Amino acid sequence: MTQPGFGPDLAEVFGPAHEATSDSAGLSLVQLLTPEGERVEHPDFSFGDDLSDAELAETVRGFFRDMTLTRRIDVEATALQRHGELGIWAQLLGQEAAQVGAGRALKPQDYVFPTYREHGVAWCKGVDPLKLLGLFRGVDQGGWDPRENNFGLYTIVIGAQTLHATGYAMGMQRDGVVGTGDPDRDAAVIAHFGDGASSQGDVNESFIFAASYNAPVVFFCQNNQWAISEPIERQSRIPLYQRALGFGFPGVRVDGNDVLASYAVTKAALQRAREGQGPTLVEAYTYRMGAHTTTDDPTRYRLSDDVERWKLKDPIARVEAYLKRNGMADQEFFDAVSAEAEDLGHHLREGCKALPDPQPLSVFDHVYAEMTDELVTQRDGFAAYLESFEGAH
Amino acid sequence: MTQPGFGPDLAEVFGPAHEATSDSAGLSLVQLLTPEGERVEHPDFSFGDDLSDAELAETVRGFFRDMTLTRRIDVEATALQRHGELGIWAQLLGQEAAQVGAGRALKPQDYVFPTYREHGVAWCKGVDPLKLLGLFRGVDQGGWDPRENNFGLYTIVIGAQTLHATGYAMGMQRDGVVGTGDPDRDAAVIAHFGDGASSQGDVNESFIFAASYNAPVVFFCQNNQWAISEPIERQSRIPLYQRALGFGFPGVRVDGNDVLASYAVTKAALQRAREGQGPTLVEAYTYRMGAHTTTDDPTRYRLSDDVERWKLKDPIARVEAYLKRNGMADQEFFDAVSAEAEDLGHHLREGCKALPDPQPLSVFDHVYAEMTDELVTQRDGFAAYLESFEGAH
Amino acid sequence: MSEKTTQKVTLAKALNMGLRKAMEDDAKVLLMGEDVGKLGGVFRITDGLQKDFGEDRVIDSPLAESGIVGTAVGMALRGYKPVVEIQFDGFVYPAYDQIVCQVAKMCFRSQGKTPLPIVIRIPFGGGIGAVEHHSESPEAQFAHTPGLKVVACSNPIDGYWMIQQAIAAPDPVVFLEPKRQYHADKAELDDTATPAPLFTSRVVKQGTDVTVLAYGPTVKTALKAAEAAGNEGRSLEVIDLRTLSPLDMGPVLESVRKTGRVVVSHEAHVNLGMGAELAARITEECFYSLEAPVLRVGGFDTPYPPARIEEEWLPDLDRVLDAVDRTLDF
Amino acid sequence: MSEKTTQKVTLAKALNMGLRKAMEDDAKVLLMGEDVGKLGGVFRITDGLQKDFGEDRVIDSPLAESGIVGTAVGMALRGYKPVVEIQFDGFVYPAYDQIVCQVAKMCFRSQGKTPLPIVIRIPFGGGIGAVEHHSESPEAQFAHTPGLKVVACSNPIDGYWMIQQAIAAPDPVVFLEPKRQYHADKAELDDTATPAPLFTSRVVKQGTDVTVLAYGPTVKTALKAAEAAGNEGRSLEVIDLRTLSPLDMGPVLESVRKTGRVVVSHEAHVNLGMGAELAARITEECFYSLEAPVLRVGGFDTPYPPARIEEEWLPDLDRVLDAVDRTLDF
Ligand SMILES: Cc1ncc(C[n+]2csc(CCOP(=O)(O)OP(=O)(O)O)c2C)c(N)n1
Ligand SMILES: Cc1ncc(C[n+]2csc(CCOP(=O)(O)OP(=O)(O)O)c2C)c(N)n1
Ligand SMILES: [Mg+2]
Ligand SMILES: [Mg+2]
Repeated sequence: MTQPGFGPDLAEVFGPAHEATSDSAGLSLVQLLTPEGERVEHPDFSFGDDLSDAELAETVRGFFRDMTLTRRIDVEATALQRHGELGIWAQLLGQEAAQVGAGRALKPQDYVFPTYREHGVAWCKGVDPLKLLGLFRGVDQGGWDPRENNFGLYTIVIGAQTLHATGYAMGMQRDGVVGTGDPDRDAAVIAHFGDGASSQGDVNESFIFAASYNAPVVFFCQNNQWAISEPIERQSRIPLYQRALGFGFPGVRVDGNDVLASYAVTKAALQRAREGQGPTLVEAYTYRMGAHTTTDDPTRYRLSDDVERWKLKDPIARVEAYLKRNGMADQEFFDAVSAEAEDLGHHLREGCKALPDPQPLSVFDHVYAEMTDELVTQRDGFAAYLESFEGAH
Repeated sequence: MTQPGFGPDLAEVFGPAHEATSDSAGLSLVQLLTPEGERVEHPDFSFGDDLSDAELAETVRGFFRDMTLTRRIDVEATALQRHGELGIWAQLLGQEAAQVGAGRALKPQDYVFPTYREHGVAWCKGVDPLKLLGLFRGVDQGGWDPRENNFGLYTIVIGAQTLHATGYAMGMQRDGVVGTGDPDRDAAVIAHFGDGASSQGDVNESFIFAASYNAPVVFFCQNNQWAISEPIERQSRIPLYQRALGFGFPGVRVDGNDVLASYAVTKAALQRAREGQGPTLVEAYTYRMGAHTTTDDPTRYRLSDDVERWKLKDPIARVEAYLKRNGMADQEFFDAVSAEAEDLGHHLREGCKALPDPQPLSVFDHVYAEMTDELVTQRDGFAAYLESFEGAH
Repeated sequence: MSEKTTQKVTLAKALNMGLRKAMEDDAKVLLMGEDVGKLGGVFRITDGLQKDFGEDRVIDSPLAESGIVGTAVGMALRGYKPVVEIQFDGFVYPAYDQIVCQVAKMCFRSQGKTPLPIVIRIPFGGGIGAVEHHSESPEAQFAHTPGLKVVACSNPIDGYWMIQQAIAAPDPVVFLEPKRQYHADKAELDDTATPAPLFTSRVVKQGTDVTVLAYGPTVKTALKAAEAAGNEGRSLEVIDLRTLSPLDMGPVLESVRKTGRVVVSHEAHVNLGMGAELAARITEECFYSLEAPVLRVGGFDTPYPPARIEEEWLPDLDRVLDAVDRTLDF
Repeated sequence: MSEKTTQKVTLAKALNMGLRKAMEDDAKVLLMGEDVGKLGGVFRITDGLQKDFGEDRVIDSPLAESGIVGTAVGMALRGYKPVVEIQFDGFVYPAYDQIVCQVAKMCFRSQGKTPLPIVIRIPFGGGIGAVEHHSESPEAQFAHTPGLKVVACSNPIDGYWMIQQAIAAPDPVVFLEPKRQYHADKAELDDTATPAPLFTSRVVKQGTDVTVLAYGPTVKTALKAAEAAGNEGRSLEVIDLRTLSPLDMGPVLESVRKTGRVVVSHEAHVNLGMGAELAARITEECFYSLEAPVLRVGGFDTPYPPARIEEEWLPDLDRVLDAVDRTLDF
C-alpha cells in the first residue's frame, strides 16, 4: 500500500521487519563466508584481494586463533562465576566474529570505547584478559590503563561511551591526525554498543555530534537481537543500520557471525573515518547465544529453537571449515591453538583467584586527582576506626 | 563519488546540504501556493479538492484571518515587551503559515504539545491569546487549562514535550480512540519542536517510542533555520525530514510559509495517525524573521540579506495575493480582519496591563495536589514574616 | 470484603502483590520499564503481571530512561497512573531532567490543573555484590526537589501497603526499594489490616538513650545495632523514617526530646545526604534537648566502591554502634 | 611578566578575560556550548573568543547538553581541557547522567589513570525576571556527588581568577556564576595580583555577633545585610564560601567559635540545600560554641516562582536580617 506523499509503504523500502528467528537477515547483509564455510563475493566489500595465498591463510588462521581464545576467555570466566570467583560475567558467546573482525581492523593508533561485553576487542587490542576480570570480580572497576592499549574502560551506563568516542574523535581532528594521508598517523575511534543501546538519547546525540563535526568515529553496533529480555523489535522496526541514514551518514549491516565480513566492513569504515570522511554505522547482525549475564535466565523470555538455529551459524565453526576445506591449516595448527587456549584458561583461573581484594582505605585514593582535605579527614577517621578493631580481631 | 558498500555518496541521495539562504529548499518541498500567490499542484498532496468554490474561498479567508490575527498577537506582544509589560517574548514572525496550517488541521479531540512559540497554534485551538502573555509577563507559568482546549502548556526545556506527546498518544491508544474508523472519535497528538530541538536526546527517544508502539503522533518540526544563533547546519547535515526514515516512519518537508501546503500535509499526517498508521515527521521549512526572543540580537550572527530574501516569501502576503487575484475576498473582508486585529490588539494591551501579579504566598499552593504539612508550616512562617512588614509599609 | 488471609512473603513478593492489587483496583494503573513484561523485571517484582494484565498495561519499553519517564508524563496527562520501574538506581540519571523539570513541576506549572500521579520505582542501595552503578542511593537529590514526594520502604508489610498508597497518591512519588532486602526476610502479611498513612514515620523499636534514624536498607542495620546495644545495656530507639520528602518530624522530635542524642544512618554519601537535613532540622527544633550533635553514619564521600569492599564502605552494625558510643561519650 | 594594569570590569567581562587568559596559556583549553561562538554566549561571556581562537577551540555545539558534556569527556580523555557552558542552570539536567556517572567517576574508575580536567560553567540563580528553568540553583546536587568539585564566584575579581584556577585544576569543576551579577557591579582588576587558592573560603567582612555564610549571588545580599545591621549596632561577619565541594570549614568554624551564631543564605531550596550540610557540620564541630541553632535562609521548598514574585521568594536583605534577629533572640 502506498501512502500518498509519505513515500511508499515503509515495508516496501525496508522489507518486512526482520525476524530474529529468520534464517536470513535480508539481502542487504554483507557476508563473505557462509555458515558452511564457503567464501562468497560481495560487490562492495572484499577480503584478501591484496594478500598472497599464504598471507591470506595466515590472516584467517589468526582470526581463528583470536576467536578461539576469546571464546576460551568467555567460557573460563563463566565457569569462574559459577564457582563464585566472579560476581557476574557478561558472556560474548556467539559474538566472537563481530568482535575479532572489528578488533583486528583497528590500527594501534585507533581508540576503542567498549561496552561491558567487548572481551574479544580487548583481546585484539592486547589487553591482558585477566585484567578484564577485576570488574566482574568486584576488585576494581576496570583494571587496565586505557592509554596503554588505546582501549577505554568498560562502560556500564548504556550508550554513554558513544559520546565519549565522538568527543575523542573530535580531539583527534584537533590533533591533526585525520585525513593527513599518512597511514601510520591517521587515526579513528570505534564506539561499541548494543541493539538496545540504540534507543538511548546519548547514542542518538552521538550520531548528531559525529555528523555535525564529521568526526572520525565508527559506530559499531552488535545487534545480538536482545537487550536482556527485550527483542530488537522493541527498539526498532527497521534494520538498525538504516538509523544512520536519518542522520546523514552511511550505515551498513554485516553478518556479525562472519569474521571476514566483519573485518572487511569495519576496516573500510575505519578507513573512511581516518581519511576524514566522517562517521559510519556498522550493524553487526549476530545473536547472543548465552544469557544476558550470568544472573539472567533467558528461558523466561525466548525459545530455545532460536538458539538452536543460530548454533548453525557459529562464527568459529565456519572459519574452521573454511580453513580445513581449503587446506589452509593443518592439525598441528589446531592443536597449537588448543594448547594455547588451555594455557590461557590456566592463566585466568589461577590469576583470578590471586587477584587481591582492594584495601578498604583505597576507596579514598582516586576520587580526585588532587585529594581534598575533607576526604583526607574522612579517610583518617575511617583508618582509626578500622584500627580500633585490630585488637579485637 | 561513490563509496563502495556504504551506498552512494550521501550528497547524491540527499542533494547538497540545503542552504538557509537558497531560494529553493529542493524538489522534495511540498508547496501548493507560491510566494507569488499562485496555486500549484503536487502529486501527493492537494488542497480544496473536496470543497466547493465557495467553501474553498471561505477556508482560505479563514487562514488569512488566522494568520493576520496571529501576527497581530505577535506584534502586540513584542511591543508590550518593549514597553516593559512583558519580561520577554518569543516571536513567531514568519512562521504564521506553518502554525495556522498545522493548527487548522487539528480536530477538537486532537491534543497539542507546544514549545514556547506556538502562539498561532494556540490561536487555532481557541486559547485566549491574553492567557499566553502570563508566562512572558512573569505572572504565571502558563495560564490556560490544558484540558479545556486540548492545548498543553508551553514547554521551555527543549524537546521534553515530544516525549509527553508520545506518551499521551499511547494513552489514546489505550483509550481506544485510534483506528476505530469513527472520524469524531479517532484522535491524534501533535508535538511541536524546532530544528535545534531535533538534536536533543529526548526528541530522538520520542521517535523511538512512537515508532515502537506505532503511536498516533505527528512530530511537527518548524525548521526556522536557527536555534538562537546556530544555523540548522550545526544540527543536521541532511534535510531534517529525512531523520524520520532512520527510525522507520515517514518524513515530509513542506513549505512552512505556505499555509495551504502546511494544512494539507499536516492534515494527512494526522489522519494517518488517527487511523492507526503511526507517527509521521513533518518538517515545516520556514524562517525565523525576528530575533530568537526579544532579548536576542540576531545582527551578531546572521546577514540581513537572508532576512530580506525570506521577506519575499511572506506567508500572509501570498495568501492575500491569492485571494485578491482570484476574487475570493473583497475589501470589506480585509477591512473586517483589520478591525478585528485592532480589537485584538486592544484586548491584549489592556488585558496584559491588567493581569494581576500573583500573591507571594500563592507559590505554595500547587507544589503538590496534596499539600504537605511541612510546606504548610513554611507558608505560614512566610505569611507571618510578610505580615510583620504590614505596619512598616 | 476479602477474608483475612495471612501469608509469609518477601519484600519482592509483597511489592508484586501490592502492584497486582493496585492494578486490580484501578484500571488506569499501568506499569512500564525495561524488562518488566515477560521477564517480570530483573528482580521479578512485576513477575506474572504482564501475563495477567496484558501488554497494554505492563509495558516493556525501549532502553531509554528519559523516554520511559517522559512518556509516563504524557500518559499521566491523559488520565493514566503510570508506575515506572527504573532497573537500577544508577540508571535513573538519564531520566533526571524529565523527573526534575517535568514530573516535579507539572502540577505547579499548571496551577494544579494537571497534577501527575506517577510512581517512579527505584531499587536502591548496595550490598548485593554488583558492579558499578548498581548500588547507588540517589534519594537526597529527589528529596531536594520540590514537587516530588519520596518514600522508602524497609520491609515486606510496608512494601505491600506503601506501593499501593503511592500509586493512589495524586502526586508524583519516587518510591525507593532496598534491593538488598528483596529476598532477604519474610514477614507475615495480613492484607485486611489498615496501614499507617504513607507520609508518616514510625518508631520501630522503643528506647531511651539514643535515637537512631534509618530508612530503607539501614532499618535492619539499626535494629540489629539496637539489639547489640541492648545486650550492653544501652537502649536505642529506632525510627524508620519511611518518608523522606516530606519528612515526618513529629515522631523524630518527640524521640529526640526524650533521648537527647541522635544517630542518622543511610547508605547515601554523608555530604548533603538526608542526615544533613535531619541534623539541621533536629538541631533547630530541639536545640536545648540535644546532649550531643546529631551524628551521621553513611556512605563515604567517594563513589560506591568495588563490591569486594562494599561491606566495609556501607554503614554497618559496627559503624552505627561506634556512632552511638561517640554520641554517648560526647 | 605583564605590567601591572588595572581596569574596572564587570563579572561578565572578568570571566571573559579569564577564559581568554586560560586559552592563551594553554592550547589544550577548548570552549564548547550552545551559542558560545559567533554570538559569544547568551550572556556574552565568550564574546570575541571564537573570532580570536577559531572554531576549533570555541565550538558551537548541537542543541544537546548530554552531548556537550559527553563529548567533552571524550576530548578530555584525548588530552584536552574542555570548558563547557551550560546556557542556563535549568538546562544542565539533560547532562546530569554524564556529569554524575561519567565526569564524576572517571578518575575513580580508572584508579587515577584518566582524571578529567573538565570545567562545567553554569550561570545560576535568579533575580533576572526570566521564565521557568532560567533561575535555578542546582549546586547541592553536584556537591552531593563525590568526584566533582563545585565552586561559585561572587564578584569580578574572583571570577577572573577562579575560572583560570578551575581550568588549571586536574579535576572536574562545576563552576557556578551568579548570572544576576554578570553586569551588576564593576571592580578594579589587577591581573598581576596573586589570587587565593581556589578551594578556600574568605571572610569578606569581619564582625563579632553573627556569622553569615553566603556564596554566589547571596554574598552581595549578605554584605548589604551586614551594613544595615551595622547601622543598628549589630556586627555581622560575612563569609563568602567560594568553594562548595570541598567545603573549606576552617574560616567558618573559626568565625562560629567567635560569634556562636550562624545564618546561612542561598537561593537554592532550603531542604537539603548547602545550608543543611553547613548546619550539620558546624553543629558537630562547634556544639558547645553555638548559642543558637544554625538558621537557614533560602529559596522556599517550592519550584522557582514566576518572575513577578521572585524578589519576595528569594532570600533578600530583610529575610537575612530577620534570621539574624531570630538567632540573636534565641
Ligand atoms: C542507562 C542504563 N539503563 C539500563 C541498564 C541495564 N542494562 C544493562 S545491559 C542492558 C541491555 C543492553 O542491551 P544491548 O544494548 O542490546 O546490549 P547487549 O547487552 O545485548 O550486549 C540493560 C537494560 C544500564 N546498564 N544502563
Ligand atoms: C534543554 C535546553 N537547552 C537549552 C535551552 C535554551 N534555548 C532556548 S530556545 C533555544 C533554541 C531552540 O531552537 P529551535 O529548537 O530551533 O527552536 P526555535 O527557538 O528556533 O523555535 C535554546 C538553546 C533550553 N530552553 N532547553
Ligand atoms: Mg543486545
Ligand atoms: Mg529553530
